[in-house]
Amino acid sequence: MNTFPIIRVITKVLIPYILLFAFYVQFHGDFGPGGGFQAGVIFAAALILYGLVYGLPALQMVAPPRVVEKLIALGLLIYGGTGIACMLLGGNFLDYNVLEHHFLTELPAAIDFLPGEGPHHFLPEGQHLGIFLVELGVGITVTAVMTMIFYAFAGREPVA
Amino acid sequence: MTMDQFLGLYNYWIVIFLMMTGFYIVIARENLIKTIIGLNIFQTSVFLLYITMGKVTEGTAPIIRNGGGHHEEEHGAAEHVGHAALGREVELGHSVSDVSAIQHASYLENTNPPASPPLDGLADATATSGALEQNTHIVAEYQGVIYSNPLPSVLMLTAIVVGIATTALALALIVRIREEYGTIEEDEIIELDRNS
Amino acid sequence: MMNFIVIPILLLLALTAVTVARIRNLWAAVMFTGIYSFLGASWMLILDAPDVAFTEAAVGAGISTILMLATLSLTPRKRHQDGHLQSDDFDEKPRKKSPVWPLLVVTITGFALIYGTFDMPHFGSPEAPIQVYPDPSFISKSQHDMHGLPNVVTAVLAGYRGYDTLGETAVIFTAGIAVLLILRRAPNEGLKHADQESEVVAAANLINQADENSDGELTQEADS
Amino acid sequence: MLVEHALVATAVAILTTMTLALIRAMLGPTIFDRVLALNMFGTKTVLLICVVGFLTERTDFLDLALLYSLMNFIGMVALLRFSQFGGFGDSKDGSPVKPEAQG
Repeated sequence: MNTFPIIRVITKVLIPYILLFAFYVQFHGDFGPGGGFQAGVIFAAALILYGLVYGLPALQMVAPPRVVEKLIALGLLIYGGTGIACMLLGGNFLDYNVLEHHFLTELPAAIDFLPGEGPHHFLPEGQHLGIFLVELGVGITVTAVMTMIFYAFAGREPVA
Repeated sequence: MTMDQFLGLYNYWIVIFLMMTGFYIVIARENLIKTIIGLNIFQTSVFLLYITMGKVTEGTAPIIRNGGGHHEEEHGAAEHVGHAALGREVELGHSVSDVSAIQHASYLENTNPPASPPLDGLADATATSGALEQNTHIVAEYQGVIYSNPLPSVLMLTAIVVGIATTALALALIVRIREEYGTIEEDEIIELDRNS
Repeated sequence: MMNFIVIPILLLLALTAVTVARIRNLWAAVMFTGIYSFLGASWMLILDAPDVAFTEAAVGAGISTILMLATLSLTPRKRHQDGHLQSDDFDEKPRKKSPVWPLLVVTITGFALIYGTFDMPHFGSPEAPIQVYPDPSFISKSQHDMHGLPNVVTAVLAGYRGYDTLGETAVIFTAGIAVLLILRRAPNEGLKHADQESEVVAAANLINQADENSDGELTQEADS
Repeated sequence: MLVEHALVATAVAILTTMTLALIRAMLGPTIFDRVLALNMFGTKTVLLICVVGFLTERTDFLDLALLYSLMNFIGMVALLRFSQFGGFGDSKDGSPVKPEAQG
């Protein structure tokens, strides 16, 4: 695609915004439309766009397959790990209620430098924290799976 | 066939038409990629069928309008959100100024007098849902706003992503078939199998 | 009022679906599948399912199109010697058998389904079973349980149905692994064929690379 | 009420344009007709989403319009790249493996 400067420039300008949008969808998914699935797909789409325009080797330098294939498992692990953590804290599997008042929200007043009524003002807890973690896991898995599938297809040598 | 029936059912008919188009592609076409495309169309029409069933007249999307993660409200006012404002039998069709007179019947059999719900965004929904006066006791309603059913959305959300994953798997198999047989036409593949 | 918007969208959807069924060029069929996804997602938005519309637009019009095109580039009818591809390399083979039987099957099935819809609750009816069971107050309940999380879809997806979503994530994980297992190794590596036959294939491939003549026929002979 | 009527009229006009674009995409003799028609169709979908958002008074769904335009762009790049180079694979230096005949 070296002969198409307009597409190259536009892509380069656009990709940060697509990634930002993916993060927005991921972390704002509890409040508006969106969530882990959608964010993962959008994030992967941004990576794939980079691969389409700048070539597969360039993309594989940004997101090495060796790393991405580990992320596939990591996402599922975060999801399952949230459930296990809930069990360790005394609840049932994926019972987020036990995540209420976790250690970050119980910070002593001495290091409570954030405005508002303490750090808990900003930190998710309970159901919010559980859903946040679970969606994060889903997002990571979906991103990694979609990217790896693109690698598998685009990296395939055509046969006669 | 009455007009009422047509207006009530034409959504389903279009969905069935789309479904049958996908079905036709699957059974009539011999190109494997085309078959997958037909399967995708079929799949999407099933999503549409589910989503159609979840819609309520005059309802809005199941994302709470005045929500937004107000933390103080959660902790300070969780009680009244949880108990007082859970009215199900709301006499809609009142004018906006009558909102405080809306009669709440808490599903928790809580006989406390209702705290007045936030007024923003209540106005238009209350005004537009007059048509539902007889039926309001059963729809999913919260703070005077009617919401469509979120359950079909949830089911279809996961189904879409699983669908793309399985589609990718099918496409990978097609690539392998092309490499082994040299064709992706079903009849040629069967022919090659028969001759081997 | 909304019908003025919904009915044209539905007609466009039907038109696109029929076009996909009729068109022989697979490139164009993939393109129309993207259009179909966009239209379907627009309708989902009107039907109060913005989350699903979000997913459908991202998946159907973005990733799905790219994957189909990637598959298409690996499966042309035949690859010419100099590597050039013509646009008709991605056409379906002209069909010989008549479409009467499939049409008949599809029509009968379709009418059976339409007959079934006469018993269905009308569109948007608040008395439909889906609106009554389970207890429709669960939107309010979720507001209570989730401390005011506005998106009920997310609440149900990750909260109430957390096990289900874990399963779905596992399905995606498994599908991804399966695709990698299928496509990662080189085309002729690890075949379970008789050794001689695969050697013949390899030899034919070597000849093809040197030979200027039609390679497709040679490979096919070697395969069969 | 007047605003609502105006929005519905806008939506109907957009849908008419979408229909015309779809017909062009169906008839389109060359690839470029189809690609242009598809691009226009995607843009009109974005507009339709905005109009529907205002009509149903859920303007927080304008996120969706953003997503649609992004996906339209990505899909368009993929389609054009495919029609130009016939594949997504690349050689090491980043240049396409197979130049494609025009058509």
